[in-house]
Amino acid sequence: MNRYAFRYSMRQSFQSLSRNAWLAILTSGMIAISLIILGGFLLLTINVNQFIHTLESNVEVSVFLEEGVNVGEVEDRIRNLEGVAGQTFVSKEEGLEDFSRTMGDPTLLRDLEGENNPLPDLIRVQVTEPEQVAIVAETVQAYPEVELVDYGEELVARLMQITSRLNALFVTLGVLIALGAVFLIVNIIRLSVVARQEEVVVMKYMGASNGYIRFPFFTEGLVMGWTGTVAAVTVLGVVYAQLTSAFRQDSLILLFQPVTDLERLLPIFLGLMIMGTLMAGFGSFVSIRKYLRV
Amino acid sequence: MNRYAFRYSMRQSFQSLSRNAWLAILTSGMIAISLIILGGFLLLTINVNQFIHTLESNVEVSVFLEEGVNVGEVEDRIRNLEGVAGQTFVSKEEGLEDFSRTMGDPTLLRDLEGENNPLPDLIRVQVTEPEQVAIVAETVQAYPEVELVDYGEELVARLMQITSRLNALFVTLGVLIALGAVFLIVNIIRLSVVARQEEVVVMKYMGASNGYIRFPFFTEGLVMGWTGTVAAVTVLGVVYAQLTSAFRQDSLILLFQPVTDLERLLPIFLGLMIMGTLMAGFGSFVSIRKYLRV
Amino acid sequence: MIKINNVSMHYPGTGEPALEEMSIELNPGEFLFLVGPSGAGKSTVIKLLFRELLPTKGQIYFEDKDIAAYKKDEILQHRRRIGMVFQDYKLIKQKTVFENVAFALEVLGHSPKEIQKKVPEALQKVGLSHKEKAFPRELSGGELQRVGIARAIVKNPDLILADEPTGNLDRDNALQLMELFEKINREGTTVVIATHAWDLVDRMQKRVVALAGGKLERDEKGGYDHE
Amino acid sequence: MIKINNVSMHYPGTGEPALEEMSIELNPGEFLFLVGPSGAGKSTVIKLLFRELLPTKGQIYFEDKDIAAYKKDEILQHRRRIGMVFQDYKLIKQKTVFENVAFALEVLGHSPKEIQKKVPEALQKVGLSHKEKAFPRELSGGELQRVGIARAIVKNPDLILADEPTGNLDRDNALQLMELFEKINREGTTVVIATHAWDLVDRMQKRVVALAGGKLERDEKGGYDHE
Ligand SMILES: Nc1ncnc2c1ncn2[C@@H]1O[C@H](COP(=O)(O)OP(=O)(O)OP(=O)(O)O)[C@@H](O)[C@H]1O
Ligand SMILES: Nc1ncnc2c1ncn2[C@@H]1O[C@H](COP(=O)(O)OP(=O)(O)OP(=O)(O)O)[C@@H](O)[C@H]1O
Ligand SMILES: [Mg+2]
Ligand SMILES: [Mg+2]
Repeated sequence: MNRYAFRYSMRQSFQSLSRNAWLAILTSGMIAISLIILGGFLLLTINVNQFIHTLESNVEVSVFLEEGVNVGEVEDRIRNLEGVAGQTFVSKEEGLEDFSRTMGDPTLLRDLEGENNPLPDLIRVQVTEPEQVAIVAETVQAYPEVELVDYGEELVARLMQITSRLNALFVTLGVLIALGAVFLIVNIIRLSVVARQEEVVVMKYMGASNGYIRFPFFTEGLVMGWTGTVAAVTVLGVVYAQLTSAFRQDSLILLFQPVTDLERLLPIFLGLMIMGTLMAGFGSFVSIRKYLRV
Repeated sequence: MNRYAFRYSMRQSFQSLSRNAWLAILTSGMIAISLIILGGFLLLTINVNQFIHTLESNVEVSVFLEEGVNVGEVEDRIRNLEGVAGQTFVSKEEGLEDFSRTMGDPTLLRDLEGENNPLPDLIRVQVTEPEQVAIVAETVQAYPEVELVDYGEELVARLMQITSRLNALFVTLGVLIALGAVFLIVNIIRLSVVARQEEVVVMKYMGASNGYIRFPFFTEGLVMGWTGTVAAVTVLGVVYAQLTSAFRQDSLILLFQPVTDLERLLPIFLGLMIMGTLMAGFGSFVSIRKYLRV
Repeated sequence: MIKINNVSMHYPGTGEPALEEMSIELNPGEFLFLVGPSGAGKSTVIKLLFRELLPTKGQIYFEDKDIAAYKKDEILQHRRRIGMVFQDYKLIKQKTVFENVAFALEVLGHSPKEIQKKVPEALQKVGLSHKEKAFPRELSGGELQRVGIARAIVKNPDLILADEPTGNLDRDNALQLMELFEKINREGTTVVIATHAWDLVDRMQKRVVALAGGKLERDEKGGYDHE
Repeated sequence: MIKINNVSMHYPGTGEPALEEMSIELNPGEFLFLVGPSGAGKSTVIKLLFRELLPTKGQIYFEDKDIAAYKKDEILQHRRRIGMVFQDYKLIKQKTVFENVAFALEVLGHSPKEIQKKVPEALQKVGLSHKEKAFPRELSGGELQRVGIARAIVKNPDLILADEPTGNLDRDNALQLMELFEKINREGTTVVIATHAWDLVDRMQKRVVALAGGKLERDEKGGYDHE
């Protein structure tokens, strides 16, 4: 290749795109759809993940205290533990009231108030990560001031198991869908190249090198992939923004807060763009291979 | 058309399929991928639905009884209510024990045993449908034997709202993915027809009617769609069977039981097959339209 | 049979019209050569008669019917009655030689038996019996051209339109095929041939319509040139 | 320049070979006509020389190198030195006439300036200056053929291989183009033309290689027929 090759190649790319406009638009559209499905699934995954995480993090550790201990001291020690998000002190009086209220009658246990109160004081500890529940419980259990620690081991274990299963399921599905999307994109491009095989053969007969022929196809693929990707990311972004704002406006649904931090969304959107663009370019590149053998 | 037309058309279809075998396989494969994504999503949807339903149905109605009433009579009346799945009687003694146990010390409230027990008797009622919770609670509240009914109104309302939102989300996504799949299938077929436009034009010049030309393309589309669909349904079926059996073997995960009744799975699989096949046939049919105008 | 009345053809987006105010009449059973330099408009006339194109001005009557006014079904009927030899062959790539020729008969609804009989006959007439099972990509230029001719004559058409049917044929083959057209013509088929084969035109001494730059230059019985 | 040594070509899946034990030698600056009936093997010879095909037997030497042993890059170099006129034109549908001709120069790395100069010159030589901006689908058969010729000559090749370059051209145009080939030949380019145009072959009195059924029949200076 010489100094004009790049110029001729670029012109060739844009000419082809505009002369095969209908095909190019169709191809971009199909790439966009493939990526929207993949991206939609990824967004769903991180939200389901977040939802389950929220559910799990809601599990509290109940720390029952020995009678007459210095509550503030215990609270200080707990506060300094790793993985503790917060704590609430529930005095034995409040505990009794709570219990009565659940029974439907605040005055139900009036006889037990004051000196007769058999309940211990209680600190409810919230943790940051579900995995911390068992660790925090064990640590606190060892404090001499603590009579007993309780956190529904069974429920946590069950939730953790469901989580890991669901995670495995979503990761598997995600990988499969991603592979499917790659297969679709590469082959959509391949079909669009089939219609132009004669062109490739003629170029080859003119003495054009494989690289010279491939380069315009590659850039065309990149452009179509890029267009489809931008369309996909735009659609996904707008729809997702609508959905999250609809969910968030509703303060009732506290448990289900959609993921909105850019830190987690950006990799998905960027990943889609890079994947769509590269796959389309790569698809063009390999698709003409078999027509180059003349 | 005359009596030989059908025969010629059928032969034409199978000839084209075998002579364009590579294209046909590619097309079927792409249709299969599209349908696997759609079908996978539908299966996910019915399982998420089932999961949430199970969660909701776990909400119990606590019926606190007046002192000294005939428990059996109340139980009988509750049993005959619509939407009641079961009930458990918890005597005041058991209630006290339960409470003590949650506090971490079965002997904690020993003083309150027997005559001093301030707790009422309790019946826990399980319902069949989450929507029944409020209705059952209201009905039972009106019984003279009942002191109070409690079921965590707020939690139920919240769950219901999440459910309806999630349902709306999944239905919307499902519809979008289905539309995407249709778009993909129709256009994949269209691309495969582009490569054969000259053939259509020549047929038209030979005086073949549109129907005569279309029929083989239509049946080819049906066959490719059918092949892709069967592949998709087989893959989905096998993978889903594996997944469900993996989940079910684990008795710990009681809350998350995958959907396995054929009544709900069959429509999905049949729907996919019909959709994939028809869309491919329809795609072929419309794709050659523009080449027929000569 | 055919009346071309003051027909002009102006391809959209081009400067001068490819055909300008041309008028000729053609009786059933006639044998007509269309001659003229490259780009003169010969193929355009053939395509107009085939109703592949519609004239931008003027009318073309086929058996006293304006073919521009044909309904969808009449277009099909029209084309079924015509045996067309395309300048660029227009064979179906995915079909063998036999299948390409057979297709013309299938469209007409002939029985498989008739097809099994007529196709080999036609191929034999153009000297391609040994290439029945070949695909177009496996044929030489002249062989492709002869498949196109076989496909046109196999259905005993009322009218043969042949656009440069001997351009890729050697002298002997070309002469034989010209004689084949003449024989078919003697059996009643009207024949219109656009050609550059001046030697054959001279030899046949038929009616010659000469075009130049889209205009009718000459219309008389005789040879390729005006003398 | 070229030595064809005992070459046979047997297309896979066919009965008889398309070319059988053919041997000829061609010196630089020669002008050769390849003649023979349809299917004789003329295009096969041209394709072998272009290295579009590899012979099943025998060798072809180009400047004393066996072209079957060419490396990838040498194949490109070989084709760049040849101006090929394909029997089926092989123009790029999506490119205009100008672009099709220009492409041959772009591949060689000519500057845009040179291209702007040489392409119109070549088109003018074949009489197609007015069709620069047309797409192949908008051209007549003879015009397509002339674009193919312009593309072959524009790059001043060392060797011209022309397969039936005048099949769709009228007598005057064909003669002009033959004279163009002769002029290019006089300037030093070796020319090989496969053709059925017996009148032109007779007129030019060059070396004629006649094939029949894949076998070399005749190789001598003179006319189309053996006298
Ligand atoms: N589809 C088209 N669009 C634009 N111009 C066209 C089209 N088809 C033909 N032409 C132009 O119309 C003129 C006549 O074309 P036509 O094909 O009728 O010529 P012809 O006499 O058959 O020539 P040849 O002997 O080379 O085949 C030519 O100049 C050609 O470029
Ligand atoms: N790709 C192929 N596969 C099989 N057979 C082929 C192939 N190409 C050519 N042939 C056969 O080889 C023989 C010679 O073909 P070739 O194209 O060389 O003939 P030709 O002399 O150029 O004829 P024409 O004057 O008709 O162009 C023919 O009988 C043809 O059918
Ligand atoms: Mg023409
Ligand atoms: Mg040939």
